[in-house]
Amino acid sequence: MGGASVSAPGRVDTRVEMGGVTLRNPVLTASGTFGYGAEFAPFFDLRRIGGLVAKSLTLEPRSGNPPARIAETPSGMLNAIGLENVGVDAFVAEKLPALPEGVPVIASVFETEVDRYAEVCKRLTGVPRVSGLELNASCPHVKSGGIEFGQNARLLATLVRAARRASSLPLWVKLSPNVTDVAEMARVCEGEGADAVSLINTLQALDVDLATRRPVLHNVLGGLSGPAIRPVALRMVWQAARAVAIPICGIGGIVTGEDAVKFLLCGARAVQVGTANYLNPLAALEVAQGIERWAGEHGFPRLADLVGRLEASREGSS
Amino acid sequence: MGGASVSAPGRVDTRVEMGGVTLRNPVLTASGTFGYGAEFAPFFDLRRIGGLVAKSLTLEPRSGNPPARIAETPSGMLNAIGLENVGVDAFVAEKLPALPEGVPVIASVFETEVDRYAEVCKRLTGVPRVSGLELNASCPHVKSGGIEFGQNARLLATLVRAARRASSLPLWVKLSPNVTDVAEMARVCEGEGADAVSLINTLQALDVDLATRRPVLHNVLGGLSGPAIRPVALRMVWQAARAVAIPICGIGGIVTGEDAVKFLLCGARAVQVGTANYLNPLAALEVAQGIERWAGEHGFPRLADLVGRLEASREGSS
Amino acid sequence: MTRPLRLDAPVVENRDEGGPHRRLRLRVADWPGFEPGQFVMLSPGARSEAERSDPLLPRPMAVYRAEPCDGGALVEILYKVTGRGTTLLAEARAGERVRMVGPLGRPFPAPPPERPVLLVGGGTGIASLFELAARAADAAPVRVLLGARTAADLMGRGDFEALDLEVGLATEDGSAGRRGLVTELLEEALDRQGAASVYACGPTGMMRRAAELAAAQGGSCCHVSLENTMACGFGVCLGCAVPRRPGGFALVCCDGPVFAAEAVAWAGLP
Amino acid sequence: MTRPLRLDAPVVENRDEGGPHRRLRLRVADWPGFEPGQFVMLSPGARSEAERSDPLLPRPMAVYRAEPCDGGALVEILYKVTGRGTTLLAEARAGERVRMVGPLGRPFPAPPPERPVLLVGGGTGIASLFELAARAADAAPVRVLLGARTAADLMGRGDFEALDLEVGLATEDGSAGRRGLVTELLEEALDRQGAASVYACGPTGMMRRAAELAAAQGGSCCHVSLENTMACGFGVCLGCAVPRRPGGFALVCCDGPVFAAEAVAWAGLP
Ligand SMILES: Cc1cc2nc3c(=O)[nH]c(=O)nc-3n(C[C@H](O)[C@H](O)[C@H](O)COP(=O)(O)OP(=O)(O)OC[C@H]3O[C@@H](n4cnc5c(N)ncnc54)[C@H](O)[C@@H]3O)c2cc1C
Ligand SMILES: Cc1cc2nc3c(=O)[nH]c(=O)nc-3n(C[C@H](O)[C@H](O)[C@H](O)COP(=O)(O)OP(=O)(O)OC[C@H]3O[C@@H](n4cnc5c(N)ncnc54)[C@H](O)[C@@H]3O)c2cc1C
Ligand SMILES: Cc1cc2nc3c(=O)[nH]c(=O)nc-3n(C[C@H](O)[C@H](O)[C@H](O)COP(=O)(O)O)c2cc1C
Ligand SMILES: Cc1cc2nc3c(=O)[nH]c(=O)nc-3n(C[C@H](O)[C@H](O)[C@H](O)COP(=O)(O)O)c2cc1C
Ligand code: FES
Ligand code: FES
Repeated sequence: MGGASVSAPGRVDTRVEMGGVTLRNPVLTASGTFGYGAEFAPFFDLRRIGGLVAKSLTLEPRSGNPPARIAETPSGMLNAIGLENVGVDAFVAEKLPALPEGVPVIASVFETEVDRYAEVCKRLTGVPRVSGLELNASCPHVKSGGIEFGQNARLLATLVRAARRASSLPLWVKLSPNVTDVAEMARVCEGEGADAVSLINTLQALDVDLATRRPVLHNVLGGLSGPAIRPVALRMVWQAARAVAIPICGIGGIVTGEDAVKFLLCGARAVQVGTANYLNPLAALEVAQGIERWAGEHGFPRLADLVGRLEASREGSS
Repeated sequence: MGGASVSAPGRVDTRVEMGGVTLRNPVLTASGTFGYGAEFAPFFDLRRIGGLVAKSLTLEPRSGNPPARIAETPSGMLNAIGLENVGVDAFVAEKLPALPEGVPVIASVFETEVDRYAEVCKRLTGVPRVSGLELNASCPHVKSGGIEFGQNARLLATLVRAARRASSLPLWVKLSPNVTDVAEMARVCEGEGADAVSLINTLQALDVDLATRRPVLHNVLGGLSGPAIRPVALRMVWQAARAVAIPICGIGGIVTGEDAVKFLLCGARAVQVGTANYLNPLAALEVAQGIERWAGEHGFPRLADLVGRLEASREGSS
Repeated sequence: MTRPLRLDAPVVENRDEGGPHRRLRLRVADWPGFEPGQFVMLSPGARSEAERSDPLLPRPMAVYRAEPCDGGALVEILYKVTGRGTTLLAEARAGERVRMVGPLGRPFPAPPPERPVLLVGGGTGIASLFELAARAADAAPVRVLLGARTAADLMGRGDFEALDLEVGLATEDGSAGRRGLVTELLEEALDRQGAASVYACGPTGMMRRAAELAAAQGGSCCHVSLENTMACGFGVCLGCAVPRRPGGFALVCCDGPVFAAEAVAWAGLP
Repeated sequence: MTRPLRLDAPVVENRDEGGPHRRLRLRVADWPGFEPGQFVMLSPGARSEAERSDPLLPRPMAVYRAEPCDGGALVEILYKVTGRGTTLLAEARAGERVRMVGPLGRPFPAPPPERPVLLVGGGTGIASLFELAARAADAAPVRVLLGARTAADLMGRGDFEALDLEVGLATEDGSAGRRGLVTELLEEALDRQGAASVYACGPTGMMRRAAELAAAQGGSCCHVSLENTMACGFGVCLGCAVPRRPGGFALVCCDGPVFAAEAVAWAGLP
């Protein structure tokens, strides 16, 4: 039970150093689930979470897929947005200035070719408000780009190498869960100089609308997210954490502080809240508060002491 | 809406020919979720479903993992049973005779080495009550065996070839979802002479018990099943169906007849009901009745006409 | 724009309105007020002590009206039980709490006083028009045209009839008002009155026809309120996009739900 | 063995018994009867018109008692609200339906007449003993020993006291009966009475100690009722396995939940 010495949440040291970025607390918001940030300003002070990862950016603006783009599934949702975004230049010119000072912003990058990826990384480098980059090498619903990079070790290596050369910013790589061996992909990223890996992106999935006998999504295939995928995400984070030394950002189905603590125990140094932001615009803040409360109540004055502390010896684990 | 000409369910032709096995209707029960069949006799007449796939068998009896073996997750469950089974000989001598005549029985086979797999297949061949074999090449929670076979194309080919040589029975191969490219694995099976592929087995996953800070399962890793994984299963069935000509048995999160119809539309000729049997011992029967009702109400006098009929052209799919 | 809230609002009543229709009243402390056409996101079913993640997504529902009530307001939703979420919502009992986020979305623009106002509602779309009707009534001559398959489907009919304005009805089976489509009533009204401010909410075909009729009647303007599946309701998931004219996409939740009819690419709607 | 049913049983009442305890009564047509120690699987919460898949698994609950009632029976469950499933179960209202599968499991063997009977219950385990107490009372001299942390945790105490048999109580805080552990009462009873048929259900430590005491008292026999997470309850998922003595595993749901104490590998229990 871990001596439940109830100490005031305020007494917990929540700071984490995450692949070259220092965060007030380990809770970020996941790319594509938090808009460009300003949309949440009516609900809470963004400076109270660790940081935000913005919607993935491409070189030019992209307009995304026709409807239907989303659908509900058991304890989850499917999406095929098609990576609609304002493009890297508009992000820098219009979106970043709209954010309050003091919120670390990680810019997520997506493109269809290595050199275009590199170009987006270049344009984001040196921009005052950008604290780091997250390469989205794992978009499961766009034919070109993402899926090949994230699912093929050689391609992934090429991509990370190019991005590493293109930018001096802290470089995170977001991994696809649609692979046989996620640990191998994490090793590839570490080998090419990535500062951290984020996982997981959505699981490639499909659902059918029986009324029309068509896929529910116009794009046919989509990405599954939400609580349904949490156990798969925890498994992959645990496997990646045992494979690499660089820090890991855990993502997948996090709704509460307790969910997030599970990711820390499996080896994630920070987490990202995704789908939960839609159901509850205060989700990220409540997750951050929930982690702090849990740590305080269970006698962990420093969150860093929770990272990777899963007791995974077979003996007596039952 | 598919002209909802409400015809009496009785008028639907539900028979399917599934890789050398003829089934009264396309609903089987998934291996490991229906015991050896007799356990369900108090609830319904087993002859009313298409057939059953028995718990995976090994050469010798196996006793499985210590507790905890199962846990609940959002819209799903985790399991690491450890493939406890009575062994192939006891199955033939004790379990088969307990089953009513007229229920097609598919024997599921699992082992840790190719020649042992082959030996189990041999012993089942010629046994009167065994209608076919399903190779479980995809058990995500046993260190030796399953996971390597199902996740490596070369190993899988070796396994299927050996089983094909060892037995003249209809040979189904059950695929692992924990792969980058399930279509490739299906092609491998077809190439080695498999009569059908079944998919999906459970997604490898992990959950944490915060009270103990240990994995919820003694085995640490387990397999995720239930409604949560249905969209992933539908996606993989759709991909496999486009890759091979042999029939496909769709598995994953099926609870209702409507769920099953989605699998048929995605290209499955038959389906298997798994986790739902636990929550509702009448689930398989109700799924069979539900498919028939749906087909009758939507003007499909032959279920065969539903198979693979997903309208997946992008145009107007929204 | 009004600043949205997120709260678990106590159910004051959740009344059966006949057939599949229900009237939900939630007590909302410090309700910021709302504009006609705005909506809230309601999570399906009452919130239990125990978290449940299925069904996962909240459901968009127009704010039907809101009465001030000690400090806050009683926010009223008129809804139809169609699927899982609304079935669960209908099971919520007085005293239980329902999670609400809102008010959200771009409202109907206030009708200019110089032109008569024509409101055209069909199906659940009727609910989006009530507050607009109630407010416009003071400003300009308002005529409300409601259509449905049959009389029982005319959601909120009594409330509109209680307002001091003209109400025209059309049902496909003739069980109330004119036998036929509500757009036929619109056509006649436009012929009679000439240029008008037309506001339509209902089935896509109905709104599209209303837009055509308004366009044909020189000097008229037409606004429609669109529907689409939503995950967030405030512009961050990009899931509710619909094609817009001349090109690109618009988000129903924050560029809409109300759009000028000219901006809608009707053929591409879900 | 009684043939199990699967049905959606109407809730007749779901009463607050104080603290976290609830008493659920379900109307079950053609109830086949049950034996002491058998259980049912109850799906969490009331069944809605709309399917929900979270939480997914049914929960095992002992049949507390069953009164015949026009044709069928009123099946009573005494339960404690501990987590998600039981929280949702506690929200089920009269008239709603709860999915039930059962009766399931191997019952307690009937006590041989020659020996006195000692029932030892703790925590929610008390619920598994009531029917046994009620039936054994006719056959042999029965003494019921109930233990808990504090008086309020003594589930069903009044029902046992209403039976015509001796009831001994122990609470850790002394708020009811002896201050201390119920196994201390057992130890004294065995010293006083000599060989007895001991039946224990409760926390593992308590059952283990009861088994030791019975073993030490020559001529006694001891049966315990174990708990484990279950998915099916009828022997097909193999999820409820516990190590057995001398080796291998036993399924709590169908080899048990009642086991002869000698067959239990105490150290390996979850
Ligand atoms: C801006 C707006 C305002 C609305 N106002 C009202 C109202 O006042 N009264 C009323 O009865 N209905 C209203 N609707 C429609 C209402 O949102 C749907 O009827 C409801 O979401 C159906 O949910 P369900 O789970 O019962 O149906 P299901 O079909 O089970 O829902 C499955 C999924 O599809 C979505 N969905 C299904 N139909 C619609 C739809 N027409 N619009 C948007 N999403 C849909 C659901 O939200 C859910 O995510 C409004 C919709 C929008 C977009
Ligand atoms: C044969 C048997 C008879 C029982 N009889 C009663 C009874 O009469 N009254 C009563 O109050 N309780 C009884 N229990 C315990 C009861 O099953 C658990 O308290 C209940 O499952 C907890 O569910 P939850 O969702 O509230 O808790 P959670 O902790 O949220 O449940 C999570 C998961 O763990 C399982 N679980 C948690 N605790 C237990 C437990 N002690 N035993 C088995 N599974 C557990 C749940 O079923 C669920 O699958 C019995 C258990 C067994 C095995
Ligand atoms: C609607 C939607 C859009 C998303 N867009 C992006 C994106 O642009 N870039 C990206 O890296 N991940 C994107 N994701 C994936 C999330 O960032 C996250 O990895 C995934 O949803 C799993 O986390 P969750 O279960 O908490 O949502 C998106 C997810 C959703 C649901
Ligand atoms: C408890 C449990 C035990 C299982 N045992 C086996 C097994 O022995 N062999 C096998 O091929 N699959 C086994 N499976 C996997 C199921 O057959 C099925 O492929 C999987 O559960 C997905 O289907 P579902 O979501 O309907 O359960 C098991 C699943 C569960 C939940
Ligand atoms: S519903 Fe999320 S952007 Fe509109
Ligand atoms: S609970 Fe499934 S075998 Fe015991």
